[in-house]
Amino acid sequence: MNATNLHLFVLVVPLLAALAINLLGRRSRQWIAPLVLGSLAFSVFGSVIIMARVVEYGTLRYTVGNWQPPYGIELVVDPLSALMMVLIAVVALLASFSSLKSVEQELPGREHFFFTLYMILIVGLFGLVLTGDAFNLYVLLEITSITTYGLIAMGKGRAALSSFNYIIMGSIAACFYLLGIGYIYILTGTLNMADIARILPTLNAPVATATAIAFVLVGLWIKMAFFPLHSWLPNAYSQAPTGAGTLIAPLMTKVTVYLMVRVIITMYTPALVFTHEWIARGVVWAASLAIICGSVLALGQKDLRRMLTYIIIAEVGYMVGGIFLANANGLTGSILHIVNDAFMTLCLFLVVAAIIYRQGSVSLVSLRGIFRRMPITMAAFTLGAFAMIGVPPTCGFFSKWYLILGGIDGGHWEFVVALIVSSLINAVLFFRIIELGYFGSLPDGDNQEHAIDERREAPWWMLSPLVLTAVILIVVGLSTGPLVNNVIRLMIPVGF
Amino acid sequence: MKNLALLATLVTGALLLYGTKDFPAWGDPRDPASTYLSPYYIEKAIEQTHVPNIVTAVLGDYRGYDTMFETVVIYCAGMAVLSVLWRKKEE
Amino acid sequence: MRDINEHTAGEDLIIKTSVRLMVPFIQVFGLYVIVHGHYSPGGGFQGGVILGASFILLALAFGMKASQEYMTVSVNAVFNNLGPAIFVGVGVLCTLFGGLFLDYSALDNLIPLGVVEWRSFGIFLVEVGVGVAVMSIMVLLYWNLSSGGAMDEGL
Amino acid sequence: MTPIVSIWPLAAILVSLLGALPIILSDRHPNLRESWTILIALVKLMIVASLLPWVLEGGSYVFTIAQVVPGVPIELRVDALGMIFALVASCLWLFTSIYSIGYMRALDEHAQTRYFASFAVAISATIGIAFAGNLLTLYLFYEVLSLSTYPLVTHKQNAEARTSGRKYLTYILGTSIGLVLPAMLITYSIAGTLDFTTGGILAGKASPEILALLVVLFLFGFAKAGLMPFHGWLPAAMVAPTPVSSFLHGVAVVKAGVFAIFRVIFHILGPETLQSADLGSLITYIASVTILVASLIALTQDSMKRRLAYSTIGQLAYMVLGAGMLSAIGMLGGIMHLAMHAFGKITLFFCAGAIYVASKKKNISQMDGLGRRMPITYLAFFIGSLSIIGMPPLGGFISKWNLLLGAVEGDQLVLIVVLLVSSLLNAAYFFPIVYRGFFVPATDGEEEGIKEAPLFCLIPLSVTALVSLALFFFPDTLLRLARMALGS
Amino acid sequence: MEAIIGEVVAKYNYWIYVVLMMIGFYAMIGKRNLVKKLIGMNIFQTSIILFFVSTGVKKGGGIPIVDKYKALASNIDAATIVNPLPHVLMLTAIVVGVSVTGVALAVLQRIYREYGTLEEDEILEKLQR
Repeated sequence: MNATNLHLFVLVVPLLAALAINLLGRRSRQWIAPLVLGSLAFSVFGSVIIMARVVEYGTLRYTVGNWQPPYGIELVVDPLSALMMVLIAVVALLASFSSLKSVEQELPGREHFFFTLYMILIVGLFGLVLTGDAFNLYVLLEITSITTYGLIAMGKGRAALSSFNYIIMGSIAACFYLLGIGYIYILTGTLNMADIARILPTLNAPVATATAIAFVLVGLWIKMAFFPLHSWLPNAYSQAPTGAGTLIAPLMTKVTVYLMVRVIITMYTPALVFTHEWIARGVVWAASLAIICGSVLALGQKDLRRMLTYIIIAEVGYMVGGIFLANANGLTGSILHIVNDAFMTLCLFLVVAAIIYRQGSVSLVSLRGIFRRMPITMAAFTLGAFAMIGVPPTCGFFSKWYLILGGIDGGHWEFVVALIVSSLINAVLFFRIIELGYFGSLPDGDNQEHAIDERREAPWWMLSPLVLTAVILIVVGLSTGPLVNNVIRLMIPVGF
Repeated sequence: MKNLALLATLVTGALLLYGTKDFPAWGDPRDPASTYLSPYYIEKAIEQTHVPNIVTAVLGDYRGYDTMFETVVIYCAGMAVLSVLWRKKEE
Repeated sequence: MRDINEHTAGEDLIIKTSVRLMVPFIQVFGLYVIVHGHYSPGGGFQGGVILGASFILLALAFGMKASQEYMTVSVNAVFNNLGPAIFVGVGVLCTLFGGLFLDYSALDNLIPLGVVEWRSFGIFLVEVGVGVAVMSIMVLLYWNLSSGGAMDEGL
Repeated sequence: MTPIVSIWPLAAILVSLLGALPIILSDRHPNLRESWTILIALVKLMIVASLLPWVLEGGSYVFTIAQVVPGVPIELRVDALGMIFALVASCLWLFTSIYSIGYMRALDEHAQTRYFASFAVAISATIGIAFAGNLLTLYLFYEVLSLSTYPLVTHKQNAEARTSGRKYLTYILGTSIGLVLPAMLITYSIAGTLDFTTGGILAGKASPEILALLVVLFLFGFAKAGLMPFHGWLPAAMVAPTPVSSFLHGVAVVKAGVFAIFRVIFHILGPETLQSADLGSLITYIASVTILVASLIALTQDSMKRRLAYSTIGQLAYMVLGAGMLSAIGMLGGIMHLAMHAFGKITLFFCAGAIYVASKKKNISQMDGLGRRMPITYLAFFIGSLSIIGMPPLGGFISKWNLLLGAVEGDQLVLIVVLLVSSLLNAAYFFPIVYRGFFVPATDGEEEGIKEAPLFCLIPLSVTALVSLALFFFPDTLLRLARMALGS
Repeated sequence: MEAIIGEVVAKYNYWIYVVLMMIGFYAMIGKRNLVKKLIGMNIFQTSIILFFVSTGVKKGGGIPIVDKYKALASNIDAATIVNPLPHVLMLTAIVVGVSVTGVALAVLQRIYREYGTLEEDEILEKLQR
């Protein structure tokens, strides 16, 4: 096995592991944990190597089946996709530790199904960031969708209904994307992204091109729950099994945002997408609305996990808006925020998983005095909250920095205001919870009967990844400079 | 609600039709789709793979990566259905 | 159990006989479609679906239990995983013999048949993988959906 | 002189940050825990002092922690201005730790470990603010300070603590995110840097309107300086244990706000730039209003600590006023007052705490005749109040004298009046306390049990009182540092 | 006018697929019955399949299966054979559609188990209570 195929093995090893889990997991669940952790550890290892090589030798192009593109399917690993590979691998590994515990508690007897889908979802995400072919992207999009439908529908109660809504919305999204690709194919006769980027500007077909771009973007927006199209997300994410939430919530929307960046930068050149200034301006306005509405809706929630899902919607607004600012700072901010937000969300959802594992509910009332019961968990939660609010030196601050700067450069003051307001609202949101957990039930408090104040910290399987993630939040924040200069800057197209 | 849906549908359809304005006429052998990639497949596929059924050749080899994930998709579907409908075996 | 089957399944003699007569031919035809996909319309999916259909027909006529005597649940589970495994395995094999992923010509280093012949044969291998997967999954889908996951009787 | 790259500034910050760990670990053993605290305080003071000589020679230390944003690393730089603040803070932290041992034990408070740990974090954030090399770094430590003081403010964990904790965060976080952050980003996008450079980084780059906007955003954004109308958190924060009020809300936190405003006016906006845009008067007027109103409110307060709090608000406005004069002498006065007021005010708070420990009394109206019971405390209180009022022979005189000179030099009649009137008001709200203490006889015999507070409390307050006396006679070092800070 | 008619006639395949697409799309977002939504989804996917396959058409093009030895002897004129690529893509799309439908049906069964109905309104009012 030579290193030229390494990036494919990052993807193939978890795939084979998924098959093995399904076969052996039926016999005994002893097999599951080693297979999951082993294959994901390999992926982390491999993707880090790929990252190093890409940063050193530049973009890595690979054609499956050794057919020269555009005839065969091309895989492109440029700095951005390498970064995403590392991100996905690390997040998946950390999340899987906690998932193993919570699934064991929530879905006894179904673990092997769960983790088969879980691993294939990760495989699909890897494939999405690797591929350089428009249609292959559609297939992988469907893989991630189907696995997600399954994972969500495994939850209790309303989960099935939420999953069905997600199926409908997801299918619409995928179909729109496919239509857009079809238009592109009729116009250019090719499906290879680089090829499309080469041919598209030479054509004289403004209307069809615009339609194609529009449909692809709308499709992706539905999948990432961009503001007016977000209705499916909160139910789906908050009713999924806890173990699924810890993986889906950090990765799905972020990877979709990455796809949008990829499509805008690599497939349609920015010149084409940002031809009409008023469209970009409109999208930024929509993003600002998304941020405000997401945060305000989060204020109304009575349950920590639902609150987080609305915050995710607001964060999507950050990233989309940053991209459509159409300037270097905004784009840098968005790409940086993909990484940061993945880790922030992971941190908070790991906390949710830990609390649910111990006391079964994360409704705000049940969080009274939680600091005394689970001090370490809540310390990590506090750090994650600071990152969401954007307190330096946690990573959340720096992406916000770039985004606001981009807003100032582009003269999009509505976006700047939205970002600052949402930071303030986040502060309110999280300090409300920190206060509840810190003060517990006061004498004037309503419920006296819950007096379980002895320490019941989550098992270390859930605790160690949590603490690690909390540390990562600060490490990533302090290494923003190198990250931007060595990776993200290389992705900024010359037009910016 | 219904009217909104109807409106959305009509807008989408109108957009799609408007988009076809720049397309070449249907079945025109000179349109890019049939002049850019497909000739290569049609002319080279057989000597490169010895498979007279060009569709099979492209499916299995040139775009084999797609087909692999396609298999994975249907596999996922099976597993998803199993796990969704799974229920404790009573009796 | 059985009597429920008798009642739920079509106990009509004509159905049973005709199914019993048809199934072997259907299965042979399915295999033919998979194998002959190189030379005529067909291939893994089409053949797989036909094979799956034959088992579904059995389940319709004789009840699910009966069909599970022809393909037991555990065998079906093995097939589910076998299909993708064949496909991915071929791809990995290619890399192990110094080619790129899914570059069947690399397998020439394993058994020298000639590069182009190997491409043709590699396509056949993956088609078989696809066929196995599609067949077993189709059956699985039918079993589950028709019995609400209980996988015993049903229609 | 070229700055020396040195890790000691970082060490000065980390010593107490990492020091929080052993404090937490020795939860079960109070003596061990408090000896850790004292040890850390000593080490920190020594490190800071060891940096002093080179700074006195006009040199400076730099250390870059991380590259984050192009042109704006997270960087520490030790210069004269920062040195003054760091010296005052680390020196007073030593006294405060000794004092809090006495205080906390005398009242045996709960959760003392959390108390000492967050205290350690807070002080390292304070030093970080003092040594910050650019606005981003300063902002970073400013936020850390706000968050690490939250557990201290809400120490009691009752309903009152919760409401005042809310108020505290709303004011401090709200202003820093809502006002300072945009101002900082606007500055960055105009100037392309945020380094503290003498004469400012905006010279000739920004229009007067932008400058005015920035001045307002920064002045009110750094709400820890308590400029009205963003002063409400300070009286509310008085629910905290007295050592917290005395150190954080007499010295560290509030001075951090003022220090940040100094940094912005001297090294970001630049006095000349403001002068040319003629914005000095804007700052001075905002400050004067705060001075007068705060002093007047202080007169009406009966609770000892609230009265001190309002006096603090007034005194902080003095420093802003000095900076706003934009004349060398005025700014000198402002900087000097930062140090002088620190010693004076901490003495007063210590005394208030000592009185509370000894007699459980919070309100001035109940303190008749206490001076006879606890003469040392009351003497110290007297000295402290004299210093705040600005009478010779006490440190406060020097700074206020300079402020007055600045006002005269800039012949701004209004400011002269403001200064004189408010000094009278200061006297008017301090002397009654002393008078009641010594000359109004105790109402009835219920004073019998009361004697001086424990030594742990008594020693620090007398020392600080003596220091503020000494600063009148030997202010040279401070003056020299202040002059260097102004680059003259 | 002639221009428009000529346009329409020249591209009537697109009109057909768009009409189908609109039917499916409306069913997906407009209907209140979950099964109807699912059927709409299938119509939508079918319309897209039609659309793609129709793009492969060439006037006078034969099926993309040729005699191996003839082909090896003399290479083929691409204009005589329809474009195979859309067919390949649509094979994939069909399988994807089938898979999604399967999962959706399973989820529908769960919903029915849960609420005893597949009418969205009734489910929602059950949830209110």
